[in-house]
Amino acid sequence: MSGTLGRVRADLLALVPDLGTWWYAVALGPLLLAAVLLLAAGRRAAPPGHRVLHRGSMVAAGLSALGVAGVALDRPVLEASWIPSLGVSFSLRPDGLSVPLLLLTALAGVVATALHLHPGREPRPEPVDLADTDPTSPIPVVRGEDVPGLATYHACLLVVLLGALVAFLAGDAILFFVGLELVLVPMWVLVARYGDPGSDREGAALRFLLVTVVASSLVLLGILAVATATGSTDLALWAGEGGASLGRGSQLAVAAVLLVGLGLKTPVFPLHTWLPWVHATAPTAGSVLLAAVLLKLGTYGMVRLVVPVVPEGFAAWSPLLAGLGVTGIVWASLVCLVERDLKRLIAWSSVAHLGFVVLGLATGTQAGLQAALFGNVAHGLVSALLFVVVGGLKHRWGSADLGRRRAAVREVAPRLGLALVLGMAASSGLPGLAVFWGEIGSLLAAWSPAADRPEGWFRGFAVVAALGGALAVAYTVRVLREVWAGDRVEPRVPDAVLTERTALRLLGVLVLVLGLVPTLLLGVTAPFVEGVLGR
Amino acid sequence: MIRPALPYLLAAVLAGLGVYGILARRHAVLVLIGVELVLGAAGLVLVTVAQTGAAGDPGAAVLTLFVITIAAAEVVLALAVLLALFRARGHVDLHAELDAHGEEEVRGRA
Amino acid sequence: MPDLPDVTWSDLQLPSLPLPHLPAPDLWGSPAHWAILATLLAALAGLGLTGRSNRLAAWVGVGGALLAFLATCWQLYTLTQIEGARRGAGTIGALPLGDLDAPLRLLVTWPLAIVAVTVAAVALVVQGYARWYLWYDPRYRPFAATVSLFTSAMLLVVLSDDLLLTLVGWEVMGWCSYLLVGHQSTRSAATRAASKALLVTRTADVGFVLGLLVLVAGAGTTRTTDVVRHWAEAGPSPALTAAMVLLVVGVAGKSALFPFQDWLPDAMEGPTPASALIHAATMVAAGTVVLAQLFPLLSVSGPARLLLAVLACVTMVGAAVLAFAQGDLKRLLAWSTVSQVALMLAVLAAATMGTGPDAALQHLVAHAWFKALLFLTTGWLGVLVGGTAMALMASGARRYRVLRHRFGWGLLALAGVPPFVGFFSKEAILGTAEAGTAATGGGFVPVLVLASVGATAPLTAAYCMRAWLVLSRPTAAQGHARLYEPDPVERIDDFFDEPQVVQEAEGVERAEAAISSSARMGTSALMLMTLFGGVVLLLPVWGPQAHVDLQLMAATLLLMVVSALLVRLAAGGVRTRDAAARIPAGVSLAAERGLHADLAYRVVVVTPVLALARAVAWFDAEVLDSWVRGAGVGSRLLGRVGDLTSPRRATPALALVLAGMLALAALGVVTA
Amino acid sequence: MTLEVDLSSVLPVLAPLAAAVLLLLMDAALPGRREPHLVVGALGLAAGLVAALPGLRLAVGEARSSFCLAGGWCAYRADHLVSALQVCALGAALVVLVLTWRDWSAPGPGAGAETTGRAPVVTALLLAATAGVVAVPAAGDLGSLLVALELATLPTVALVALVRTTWAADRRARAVDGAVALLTTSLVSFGLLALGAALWVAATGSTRFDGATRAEHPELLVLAAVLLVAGLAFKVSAVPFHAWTPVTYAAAPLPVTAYLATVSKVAALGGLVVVVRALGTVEGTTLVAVAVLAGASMTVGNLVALVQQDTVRLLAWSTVAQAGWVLLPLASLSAQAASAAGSYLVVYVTATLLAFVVLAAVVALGVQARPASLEAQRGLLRSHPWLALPLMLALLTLAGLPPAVAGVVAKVVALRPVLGDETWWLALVAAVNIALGLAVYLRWVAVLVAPAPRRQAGGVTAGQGEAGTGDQAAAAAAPAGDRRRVPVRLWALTGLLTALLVAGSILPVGAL
Repeated sequence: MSGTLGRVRADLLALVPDLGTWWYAVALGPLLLAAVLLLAAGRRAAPPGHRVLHRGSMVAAGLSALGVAGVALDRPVLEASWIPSLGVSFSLRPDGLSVPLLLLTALAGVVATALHLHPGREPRPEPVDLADTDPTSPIPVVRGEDVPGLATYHACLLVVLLGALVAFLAGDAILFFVGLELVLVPMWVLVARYGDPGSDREGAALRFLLVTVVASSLVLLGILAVATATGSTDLALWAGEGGASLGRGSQLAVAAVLLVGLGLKTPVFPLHTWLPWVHATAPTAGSVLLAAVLLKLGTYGMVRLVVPVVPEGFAAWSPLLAGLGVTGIVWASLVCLVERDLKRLIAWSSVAHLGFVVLGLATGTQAGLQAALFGNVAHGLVSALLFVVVGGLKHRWGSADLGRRRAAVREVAPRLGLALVLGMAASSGLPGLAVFWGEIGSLLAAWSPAADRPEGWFRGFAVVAALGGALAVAYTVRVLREVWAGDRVEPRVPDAVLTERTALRLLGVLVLVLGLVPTLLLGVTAPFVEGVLGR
Repeated sequence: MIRPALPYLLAAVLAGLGVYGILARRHAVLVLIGVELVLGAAGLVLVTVAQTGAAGDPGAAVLTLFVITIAAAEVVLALAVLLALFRARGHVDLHAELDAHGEEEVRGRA
Repeated sequence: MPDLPDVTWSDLQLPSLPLPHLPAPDLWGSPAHWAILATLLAALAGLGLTGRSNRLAAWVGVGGALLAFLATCWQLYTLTQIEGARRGAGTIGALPLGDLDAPLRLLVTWPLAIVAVTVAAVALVVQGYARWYLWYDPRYRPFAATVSLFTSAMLLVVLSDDLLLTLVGWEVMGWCSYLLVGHQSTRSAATRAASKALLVTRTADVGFVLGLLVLVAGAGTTRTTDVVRHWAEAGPSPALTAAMVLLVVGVAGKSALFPFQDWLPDAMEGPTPASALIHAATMVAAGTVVLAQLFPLLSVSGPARLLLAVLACVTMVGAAVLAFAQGDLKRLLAWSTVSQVALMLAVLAAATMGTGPDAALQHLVAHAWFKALLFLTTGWLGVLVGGTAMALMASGARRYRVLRHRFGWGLLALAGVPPFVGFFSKEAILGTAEAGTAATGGGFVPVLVLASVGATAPLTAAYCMRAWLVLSRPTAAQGHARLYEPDPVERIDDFFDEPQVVQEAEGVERAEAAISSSARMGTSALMLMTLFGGVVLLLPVWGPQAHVDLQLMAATLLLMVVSALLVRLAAGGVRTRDAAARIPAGVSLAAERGLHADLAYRVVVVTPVLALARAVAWFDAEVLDSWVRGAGVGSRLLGRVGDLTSPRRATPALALVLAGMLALAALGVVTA
Repeated sequence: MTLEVDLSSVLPVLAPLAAAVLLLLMDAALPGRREPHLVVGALGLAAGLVAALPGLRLAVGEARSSFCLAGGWCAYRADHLVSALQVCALGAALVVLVLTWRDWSAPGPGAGAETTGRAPVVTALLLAATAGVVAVPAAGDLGSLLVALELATLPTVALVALVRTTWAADRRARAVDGAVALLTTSLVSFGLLALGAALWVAATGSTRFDGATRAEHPELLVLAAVLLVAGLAFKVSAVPFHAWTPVTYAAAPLPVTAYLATVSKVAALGGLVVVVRALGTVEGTTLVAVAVLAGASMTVGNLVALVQQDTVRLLAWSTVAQAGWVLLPLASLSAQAASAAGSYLVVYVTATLLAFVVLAAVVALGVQARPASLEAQRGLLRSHPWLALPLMLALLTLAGLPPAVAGVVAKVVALRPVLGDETWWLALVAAVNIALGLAVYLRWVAVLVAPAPRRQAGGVTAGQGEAGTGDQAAAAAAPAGDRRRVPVRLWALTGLLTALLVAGSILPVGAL
């Protein structure tokens, strides 16, 4: 059985052309090219119609997804001297840690570019009559339409993808940092210009930008401290040294700075307040990218820059980190029980999921790290799925306020309803769907953490986290009761259109597959984890 | 060979006087004189150092000449600018508002 | 009193007759794989591929269940061919979790194989029945798919040899119960009941998960057999006790033991096939299966057994009493389920390593058959008379002769009257409990269990009698009974086509009075099993067993007869022949509301949690976030101040320069 | 004692001076002409630039020196870093000259009847100041340092004051105000500088910066160093010596402002580098003063820039903040730190020049009253994308955010020495200031990308010399409403500087 599968896999792989480092051209080139073209097109007096722009950026994202797949298969290594005077090299070096995130980014890119952008309109008027059936409320447009600045919007999406891919591919700390920063400005434009006009979108965008810039500045400090200590910016070399060239004090300081910075990006509990607002304001595609890509940069940075590089410092901070992660789980889940805005609620739930990820990281065991990496990807898929659904609903409803009585989604938009149930079930940790394995793995690891971690504390954290799991089910049930179930069919909203259906199918199938066969992903990350913690 | 303490003390007094003049005087020319006093103090220190032989090279004495020359040049330019100021504003009062534009801009905002 | 002969169970057991060696076709995987995968794929296909066609969905659902049933039967045969009658199988391969071993394997042993057959059989019947029952339901497809998924999850729990897989099946069942109970999501009652079911069970599952964590962390592996071996060798320890206590809490939630009992009666809001599935073979019984798998650990940790015994006994007796007072037949059956499941768990608490847990599994099997039969028949009658309230059900068994035997045998089996299957399983339970008493020399737990089982038997008999009296009330007495002329129920022989009756002008009422041959066949099969299922319980494959104390047997039978007679007396003179009518209204009302457990849940759990949530949300918005907001505002304010105070005159600027110089000089000299 | 003179190596300084003298003579020969003088000035600067270029190829340790004594000490010593600074200064001066070309070559009132030849004077002043700037980093002893520094400072005061006679009276008065602010500060700073020099001599007993500075009294030496730094810091407009910056920047003509913001800084940094290098050879001396200056400058500068409404003032305060960044590496006295500061300065100068050039172009469009105000540039990306994009690039470079990788690398370079010796407090201050600075520049960028407002035609009201430059006054003279074109020279400069920044973003040079 497995033998035949292996043979089939081998035959398929044999079909893949061996482009070597040219895969990078396929992966990154289209994004850059299309972004530039779109920007130029947007500058023209009469920009092309939405079909052209939409298809163009979808094609670019698709091509780069192909390239990323090729990179994931071949894993070519590209080394080129970039800033000789600083010893910085332009090196792209995918490994077991980055490949899943690369694929996730490519997928998120396809999904994000596929979704239609709609001009933000004022919330639909609250129906007056008690039955809440107001036939006058217009049925919102859910197909593609011409939006001012659409070209710039797609260009920003593609640049975000480009930056994320560079960051995930980078084998050099400075290059990683450049990628990390490259995503900021386009994301800022996305939120500030295409966000929900109902809320203060400039404010949200500025908040996002400043918080993340403070974060990346701290990351830069940490990177430079390690770079000056080791005399190199090669990440592989850092991981190899394992902090040998830093004293304990320096390790503590560097780990603290890096963890605070990356914790802001992830976000970890007390530093999370920017996330719900930005998520609630950003356009749907922006939320998808934010949840599936940008937040991943934070966790990826922790695994890349902290765990192997300053192990002693990380071990020293990990109890605090785990405590904050667990607090975040319960905290966010509790807020979800009373949150009024659906999109904010989903954002909160991702704070909870990332709490599990951080908990797994902090345990310092292979099981914990595996679970964290799995949970990372799983959260990316699930929250992308949920944001596609919820963003669509918000556009259809005119607002995501749960306080207003609406038509039951199961009645009027069964496809969206199914996707919503799937996503919420997954996000509440239903086994057989992706998130479960990350969460249970984190719990298992937290119950028996690494030798240098305080076992008692971590067991307490595990108990609290388990309670958080129950709370997750509670808010899931709440959402389904208020949005999905019910007998009202007015005001009517259209069901998912083709692009949404495609995106939801893609994400849903992946959530299911990863949930049923977690070894697919765990097998990819296992060698890396072995290499990091096997020592 | 005189003791260096006295000249240093005198230099300190000069510098202090100069600073006082700079801070206390409204009239630009008097402020200018304050600056000259400070420069004088510097020159005095230099000469003293040169004389007490603390310096191995004659540079110290030469430096004094440099300072004096530059001070002269400065005074020329300063007087020219002050003349222009007097033409433009009718006074050479350094307590006067220099940045009215910015002031009203700030007021307009606040 | 004459000295009765001492009969041991093995005396009753059938001789193991040698089976012929069939040529086994070389299939991929093991029957366990087939059973689980068939239903799982049926679920996925039912959701994904059937498009809008109910017919295709029905084929898929029933086909999956049928395949699973055949696979489990085949599995029985393979077990007879294997030495030691244990068959393991891998699934998706071990999880690479570093030093933590997670093989994710399956394992089949005899008792569990029989349980699996039962589950598959009940699922098959339910699928066929649902096709008829939900004929006009626009949401039949998701329902069928969910039932398939539910079956698959239960089979996984039964066959898993890995605590993680057990957890998977366990949680999936919880979610499926949510979807099934809330099937009619337009009715707020259904949605509420579904949410309640999921929340209560999931809350209790926290204990389950933590228990698993402790076990796994101690053993370093998630493989059940290794976990059991490790802890059994380690002997009793605080960690083991804690783990088992937590597990018991989780089981109590799923199996609706006190104090989690209240979700189960509410779950009656779901369609009857769903209730049959949930109550008979799957969810509520899962706890029994898991504890049976971990029995060696349970038996050595006293506190866990004590907890389990107390909860189970309280629930057993209390639920039986409440069942008697219900005004709705479905709710009566629901409470009886609570009571019967508590019975299974109680015997687990009472059993010793000597007797083994098999009595619980036997009762599980028996209960699956007669309870499924009762539910399906009740649903059938409910469709006919338009409701399941006792008043509507009155004299149903008289009006529709076809239901008479189904109800009668089911209730007899439930009451445990020989020769019905319930009798054997209850005897096994009594024997096991008594053996436990003997083994522990009158330990508290077995005695408690024995006593409460003894007390439950007559109570069960009582409410069965009550139900039967109401159902079989003569119709001639009532005028309104003339509305329904007792004509024979028509049959639909076309299996999957819409009944012809619908096109006739008779209207929906008569059409619904018809039942498809498949559903009828299924109930008939169940009926037969309630009668002859005792044979299965007497197969020689069940583990070590206890003596059968004939005195005890006689005593219980006597008690049952007495209570039945009492009920008959009480029923006399009541128009509906409903003995419960003697109960004061207040009491029966409270009983129907489950003694207001809802209120307790709300006060104890819901309200505090929500209050905490509001507090947290406020704190987050007003305190945590204020720092970030303050940073923005503060920097602008500082900037404004700096702008206003930056010198615009020459002299202040010079003063600033000199002051700065002084400060720097001082700093420099100090730090030099 | 013999003094060996190597003219070729001094040429970067001599060429501008010679040009200045030449064009003064020309003015005497043929008065009333303007273009030739400017051409000569430009040629002089170009010659100096070309002469400084070979210094870039110097390896570590070797230098082009002149006025050397037998002992090996030289009064003029230009190594790789110094040559780079010289190239930067000369190039920037050249850019400024081209920027101000039309202003200076324009006739006075009565169309050329202006008898006082302004063009030769200002050009000569520009050349002289540039020569001073070029000489400062190469200074080998206190004397040449002081002379070069004042040569670099005093002409700029005159440049600020000498505005066109065609401007409105109050506008010219404001220019004089700006000159006074600069003058007074520079006078006092020179006083401090002289005192510092005296104390230095008293402490070390020598006026020369030959490799081995011996200190009999370290405290005295540090005090002297602090005074020298304080004297130099006003020129880099570091807090608290910055008070003149907003006043003068807002008052001076735009090109002169650009000159002050770029070329003068080179002189200041050059002086600081000289002092720091001299101190670096002394054991156990630290300059916390520089660290404090850096931290204070970037914080105050960014905070105040956050609330500015006028782009020129915003740039003024941003130069204050950037001064902090330039000083940042110097907090750790080392050769690496000096070159790091130099590298950051180069990037800063390029970006700031680009910003000023685009600003000049916008002003030249003169579509609104006070075109230098932030509001006037709303929606520039829509109306003039090819002006807005370079401006955005420049601002992002200053903010240090991709896609302007050059800025990121500059920040990296500037931060490295600080983290090298792990002065975390300063590093954290810098980190916070990255965010603050981003807020500052993105405020501007946001205005640029924002949808354009309704343009009221004829928003230009003549005569009120509100706006910052002479071009604006000329714009006021133009009939209202017509879209005037951006001069070709501005396009050329924009293209050149943008190309530099883009190249630096694709292949960053890193540290010099």
